[in-house]
Amino acid sequence: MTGKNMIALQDISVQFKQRNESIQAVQHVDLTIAKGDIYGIIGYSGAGKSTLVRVINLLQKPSSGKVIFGTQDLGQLDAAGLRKARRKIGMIFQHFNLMKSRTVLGNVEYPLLGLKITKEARQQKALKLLELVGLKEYAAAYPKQLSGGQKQRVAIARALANDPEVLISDEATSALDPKTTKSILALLRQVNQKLGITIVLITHEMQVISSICHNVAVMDAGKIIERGPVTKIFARPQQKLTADFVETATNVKEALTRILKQNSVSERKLLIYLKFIGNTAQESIISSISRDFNLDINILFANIDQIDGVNIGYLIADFIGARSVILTVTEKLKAAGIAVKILDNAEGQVQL
Amino acid sequence: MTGKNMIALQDISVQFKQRNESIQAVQHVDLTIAKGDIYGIIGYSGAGKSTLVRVINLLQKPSSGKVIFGTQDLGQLDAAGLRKARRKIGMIFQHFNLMKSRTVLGNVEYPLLGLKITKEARQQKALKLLELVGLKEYAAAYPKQLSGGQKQRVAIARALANDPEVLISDEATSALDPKTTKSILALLRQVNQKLGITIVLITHEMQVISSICHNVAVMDAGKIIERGPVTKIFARPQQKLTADFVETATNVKEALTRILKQNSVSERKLLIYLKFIGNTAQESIISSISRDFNLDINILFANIDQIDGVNIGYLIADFIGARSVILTVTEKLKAAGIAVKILDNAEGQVQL
Amino acid sequence: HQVNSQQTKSATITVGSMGSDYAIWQHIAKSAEAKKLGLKIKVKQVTDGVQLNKATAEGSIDVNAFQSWTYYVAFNKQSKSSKLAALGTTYMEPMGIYSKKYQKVKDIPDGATIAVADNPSQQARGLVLLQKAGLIKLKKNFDVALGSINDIASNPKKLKFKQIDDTTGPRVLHTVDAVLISNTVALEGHLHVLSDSIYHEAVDQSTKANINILATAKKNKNNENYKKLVTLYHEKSIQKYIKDKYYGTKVNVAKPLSYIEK
Amino acid sequence: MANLIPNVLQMKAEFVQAIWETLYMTFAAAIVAAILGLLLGVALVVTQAGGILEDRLLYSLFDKVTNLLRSIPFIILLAVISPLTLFLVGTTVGTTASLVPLVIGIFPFYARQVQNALLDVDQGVIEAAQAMGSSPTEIIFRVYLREGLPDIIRVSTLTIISLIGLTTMAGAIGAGGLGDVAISIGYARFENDVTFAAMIIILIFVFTFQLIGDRLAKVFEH
Amino acid sequence: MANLIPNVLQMKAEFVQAIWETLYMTFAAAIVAAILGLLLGVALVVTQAGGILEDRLLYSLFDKVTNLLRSIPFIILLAVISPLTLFLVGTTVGTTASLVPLVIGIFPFYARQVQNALLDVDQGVIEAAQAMGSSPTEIIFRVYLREGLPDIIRVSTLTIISLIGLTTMAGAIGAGGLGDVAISIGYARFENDVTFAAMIIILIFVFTFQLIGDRLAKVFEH
Ligand SMILES: Nc1ncnc2c1ncn2[C@@H]1O[C@H](COP(=O)(O)OP(=O)(O)OP(=O)(O)O)[C@@H](O)[C@H]1O
Ligand SMILES: Nc1ncnc2c1ncn2[C@@H]1O[C@H](COP(=O)(O)OP(=O)(O)OP(=O)(O)O)[C@@H](O)[C@H]1O
Ligand SMILES: [Mg+2]
Ligand SMILES: [Mg+2]
Repeated sequence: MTGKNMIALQDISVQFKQRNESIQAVQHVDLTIAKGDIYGIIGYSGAGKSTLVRVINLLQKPSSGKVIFGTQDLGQLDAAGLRKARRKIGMIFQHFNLMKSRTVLGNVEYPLLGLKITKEARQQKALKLLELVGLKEYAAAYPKQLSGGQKQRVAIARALANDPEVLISDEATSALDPKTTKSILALLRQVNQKLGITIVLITHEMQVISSICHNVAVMDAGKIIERGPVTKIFARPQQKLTADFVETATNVKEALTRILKQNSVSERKLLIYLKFIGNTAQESIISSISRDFNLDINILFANIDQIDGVNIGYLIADFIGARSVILTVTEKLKAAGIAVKILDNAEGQVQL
Repeated sequence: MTGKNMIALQDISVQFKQRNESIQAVQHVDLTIAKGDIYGIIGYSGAGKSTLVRVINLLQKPSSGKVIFGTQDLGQLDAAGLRKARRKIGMIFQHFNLMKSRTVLGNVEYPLLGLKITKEARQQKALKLLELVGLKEYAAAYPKQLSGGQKQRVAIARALANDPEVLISDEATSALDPKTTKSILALLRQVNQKLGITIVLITHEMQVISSICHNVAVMDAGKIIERGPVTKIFARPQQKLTADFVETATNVKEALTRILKQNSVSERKLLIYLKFIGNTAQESIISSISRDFNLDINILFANIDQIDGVNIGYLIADFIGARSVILTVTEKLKAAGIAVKILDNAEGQVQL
Repeated sequence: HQVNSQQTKSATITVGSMGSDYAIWQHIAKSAEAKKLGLKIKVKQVTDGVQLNKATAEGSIDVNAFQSWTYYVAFNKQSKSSKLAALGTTYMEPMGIYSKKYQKVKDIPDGATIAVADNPSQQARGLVLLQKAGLIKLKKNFDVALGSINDIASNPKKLKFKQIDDTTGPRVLHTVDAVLISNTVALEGHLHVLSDSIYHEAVDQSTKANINILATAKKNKNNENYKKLVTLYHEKSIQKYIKDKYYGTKVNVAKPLSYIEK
Repeated sequence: MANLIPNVLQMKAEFVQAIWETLYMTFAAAIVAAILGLLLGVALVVTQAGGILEDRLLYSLFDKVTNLLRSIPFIILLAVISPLTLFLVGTTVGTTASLVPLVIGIFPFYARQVQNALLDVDQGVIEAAQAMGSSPTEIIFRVYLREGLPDIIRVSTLTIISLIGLTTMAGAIGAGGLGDVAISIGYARFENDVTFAAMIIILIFVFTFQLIGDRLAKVFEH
Repeated sequence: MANLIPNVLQMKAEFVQAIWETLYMTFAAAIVAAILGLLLGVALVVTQAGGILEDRLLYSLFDKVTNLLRSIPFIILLAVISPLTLFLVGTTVGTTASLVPLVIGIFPFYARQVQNALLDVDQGVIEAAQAMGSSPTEIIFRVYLREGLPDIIRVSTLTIISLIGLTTMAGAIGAGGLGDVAISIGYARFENDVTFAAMIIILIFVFTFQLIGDRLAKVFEH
């Protein structure tokens, strides 16, 4: 992140009129995306994500608000100027949107057709891009002959043909299976790192956010209800909706419900939920406390992983030992910056 | 599982003829599904999963092989007999396949239209089913007005209208977001437990298998390459493809690649990969060994959860202490039935 | 100078026609007599009479040969801008009342269905013939060019009329009680007016308005080459051909136009 | 008024009759053609490759017959169909006689349109119905015709407008109607106001059918 | 042979000429109608709601004009269009003169078909082209017409077959052609073999066009 702004949406609202009613698809959204960032936008269906990103290149004219791209106010440009600006913003879609009448090469060449370069130069460039996405040998194939993941790679190559500064991905992996999704995300990460392209990425899957984004905005009913660095959002979601998304990515809540149902009560046992963020996870907490305090720690659920370079861990475990000792330990853990919650056995929801 | 067979596919092959070539979509598949089971079929796109399950109710006539449903050989039935048998096999689809010209109630009533019952009785039954899937208040709505998850609930209610013995779900959750997927899977689990309906479930997401199925078959290029109880498959995948699926569900391989890249070599440190299955996970291994052997165990990655009632855990940790002690510990762990692998620091792939 | 241009133009004369007339003019075009007169004739079939007259009036067709005097008069009366001029008479042919069911006009029962042409001059002519046969009475001021079934004064037999495209006359013959068919059409349908009709027009002074003519655009009224067509039509060998081919139903009329006009 | 349309005013009765004749031809032919067209259209859909009663031979037969009938120009049909007309309605002239060529001229066209409309019915829904044990007849009536209804209404509108066009040619065999008034009175007698008035009435019919069709289609589109 | 088709054999020259006339009318009218129809069809697609050059007023105008022209029965068009014909081709009768009513009779129909074909072009692809900075002209030529090509070929086949049907009526204004042979010779003279032979040739044309169209559409459908 260089700190320089690539995109700034200022007080954007979008209203759709349908028959009698009008829908506020986007409501007073401010959003600034720094150059070189990978910025995720997450939200359930109908939240207004697509509408919002379509505002970035004015495919959707906002009812009010300003779109600043680099230093240009896109709303002030004439048609030709806007088209020129759009070439700097590549876009990939859920359903690929390739032209079935053109070969893979032809599709990647498409954005270059208007330019004053020779056919050879154009094909050369398209081939280089196909090489980048690993599909050089499919140049002469038609989209119909490709798998979903391959089609999306072609779409990415096409979006890169104009040497864009920004790449917008609208649910580009939602139609793909998990394995293909990973390979597409890896390609996007590579594009971001090698070519320095800013990426705006829409999804409804938190796994996608956690595996590639630096920053994330959570949308609900046309508004951004929470935003910030991915690690922070994962660690301390402020909104219920955000917490829901985090939970589906970590399985914590589901595990908790199950464990609470199965757990047996005992004098010498306490069910404890721990959440570590950052370096604390590296410090062998479990082993050191079990050794130092002579506790048995029985791990019932654990999810410890790295998100955007930061370790984040969730752990549910039975601490077995004298109750007083266990309570001392929890204090010690809290002091070390770990979130600790003692779970009593009451059936039903426990707010984490 | 009662042990009684509900469905038996015997040496099923399906061949499609297209222009000049012919495609072997399913090749010599034998598959037995017990009454009351939830049986998952997983495989990548084009593996032949849909073709195989469409053989179960003879929507797809097999080129060769027998389909035994309960005690009937479906291939021997006449058209009317087959239709009667089909009513005992409910089916739900990825794209819901609701009739847009009928209300929600009308859709659920549809399978009952041919029966000799009064209109009231029919509507009563449909309403009861809508209640079961939690959509009673939407009875008069049209499918267009529903969200994806709601549509799938209507489809489930419709599939249950004939009091089927088997419910086939062909990627019923693939078009839904993760949260909705969970609620649909919970509904299927409920249908299985409350109504005792056998479920055959196709998916390409291992998470779906792990969260609901008892048994699973892995398909590749028209063949079942591996099958068995879900826990067993998760614990000890025999085929590369199966291992791949398990990995996408657990993130182990990705984490490993990252850790190997970041790991620093040291005399007193050994990077170790552990896999626990079943009760071993319950035995506070980590805490007891760190205590007994005075080791620091620094957990870098953990994924410990329950699959189909059995604990399965993956753990990557730095064991810090005297090398000889660590090696003793690993032996002790192995003796306790835990898979242990000492990871040397060689860059690149480590076969788990 | 003007003669010159007329001569160059005389190279080819386009004659527009239809039905049996079309066949006759095709024969004439190929005849030795035409060559002798130095006429090159091209024949074109146009089955819509109005279009044929319009095309003639504005010059797309040089001369047309299909209409009766009454049709010509009606056209000139109704058409505001483009007018025609008659070049000369050709023949007269009787219209007939045909029936498959009845041998005589008086056999036609009450309430019978009669098919008449849907184009004005043929319809008017047919109605006059029906009056002559004693089946109906027409209004006093009946227009022989444009009169229609609305101008019937009395219809004692309560005959029903069906208006049809006159070329389909022979086709509907066996499904209605009687059909009025002009001879041009009847010949096409292999009907012989003198033997097959149950009643037909007399070819005399009283029906002279039905004489067929050659017509051209008003401005070409005096074109010598066009006038030669009239002469050509009445050549002996041509007449023999027509007589043989059409059993003498096309009665040759070689009279000056003044004969009809008065 | 009398200056603008002198002839039309004198012909009120003819116009009323012509309107009736046109409406009679249109509706009577439409009803018969609708039945035949629906039958043939459904037959085409269910017998074609992947259809619920797939039958290559039958499909190829239906398909060929449809193409054949569609290729016969109406004006020729009007001319050559008369033996059949005679057999069916006992006469070859008049409004009723025109129904035979009208029906034959329009129903193969309608069948094709119905086929296209039914092909748009979601294949998945058909499969779901099969999986629920519906018989072919049930699928035709409860799924195809019901799910396809808005589209069927749309193609019916289109077809009825084409049919009005055909009725204007039926004057040749004595069927009367507005087309005949426009041509054999308005045109042949140079009464341009009559032609114009007849055309306006035809246009009103066309736009009315279009409007009703659009409305109906919307009602059934949930 | 001579017994079966006695009249046809005597009329070889007429048939050859009629075939040329029909082909001339069909192709010449098709070329002009194709240009006009493509223009109007594209105009309808781009100006309609959600189109790349959305313009309610223009769309409503194009739409109304198309409907209006489509509602005029061809037989009436043939009768009343002659002043325009005279203005455009200098004559009102003959094969060339028939091109004017043929074009006017068919191009609005073609425009509608083109519109439908282009509406089937994936909206997402259009949006992608817009996102890539393509101008409306580029989108029309590089996306709509190219992606829609197989469908455009299909509707062109359909249209050319309808056009052949129209040419059979053009005999009324002296255009000749197979329809005229079938009717004014075959039908009027009870020479059934002539009618039959003319119809067979028309059918051969129809099936040939259908075959070529199907093949071409397949070639361009990747
Ligand atoms: N062109 C349009 N006309 C009317 N309403 C629209 C239009 N586009 C979107 N909407 C409405 O605006 C709201 C936001 O839609 P949007 O497509 O931006 O949501 P989304 O977050 O992208 O959802 P999804 O995950 O389903 O793609 C929805 O209520 C939608 O119905
Ligand atoms: N009707 C058909 N005609 C020809 N080939 C077919 C047909 N149906 C399926 N196939 C082919 O059979 C193979 C198996 O297809 P199938 O739909 O069963 O796969 P799948 O595992 O369900 O894939 P997906 O996850 O994409 O649904 C594929 O190669 C497919 O192309
Ligand atoms: Mg969206
Ligand atoms: Mg499938």
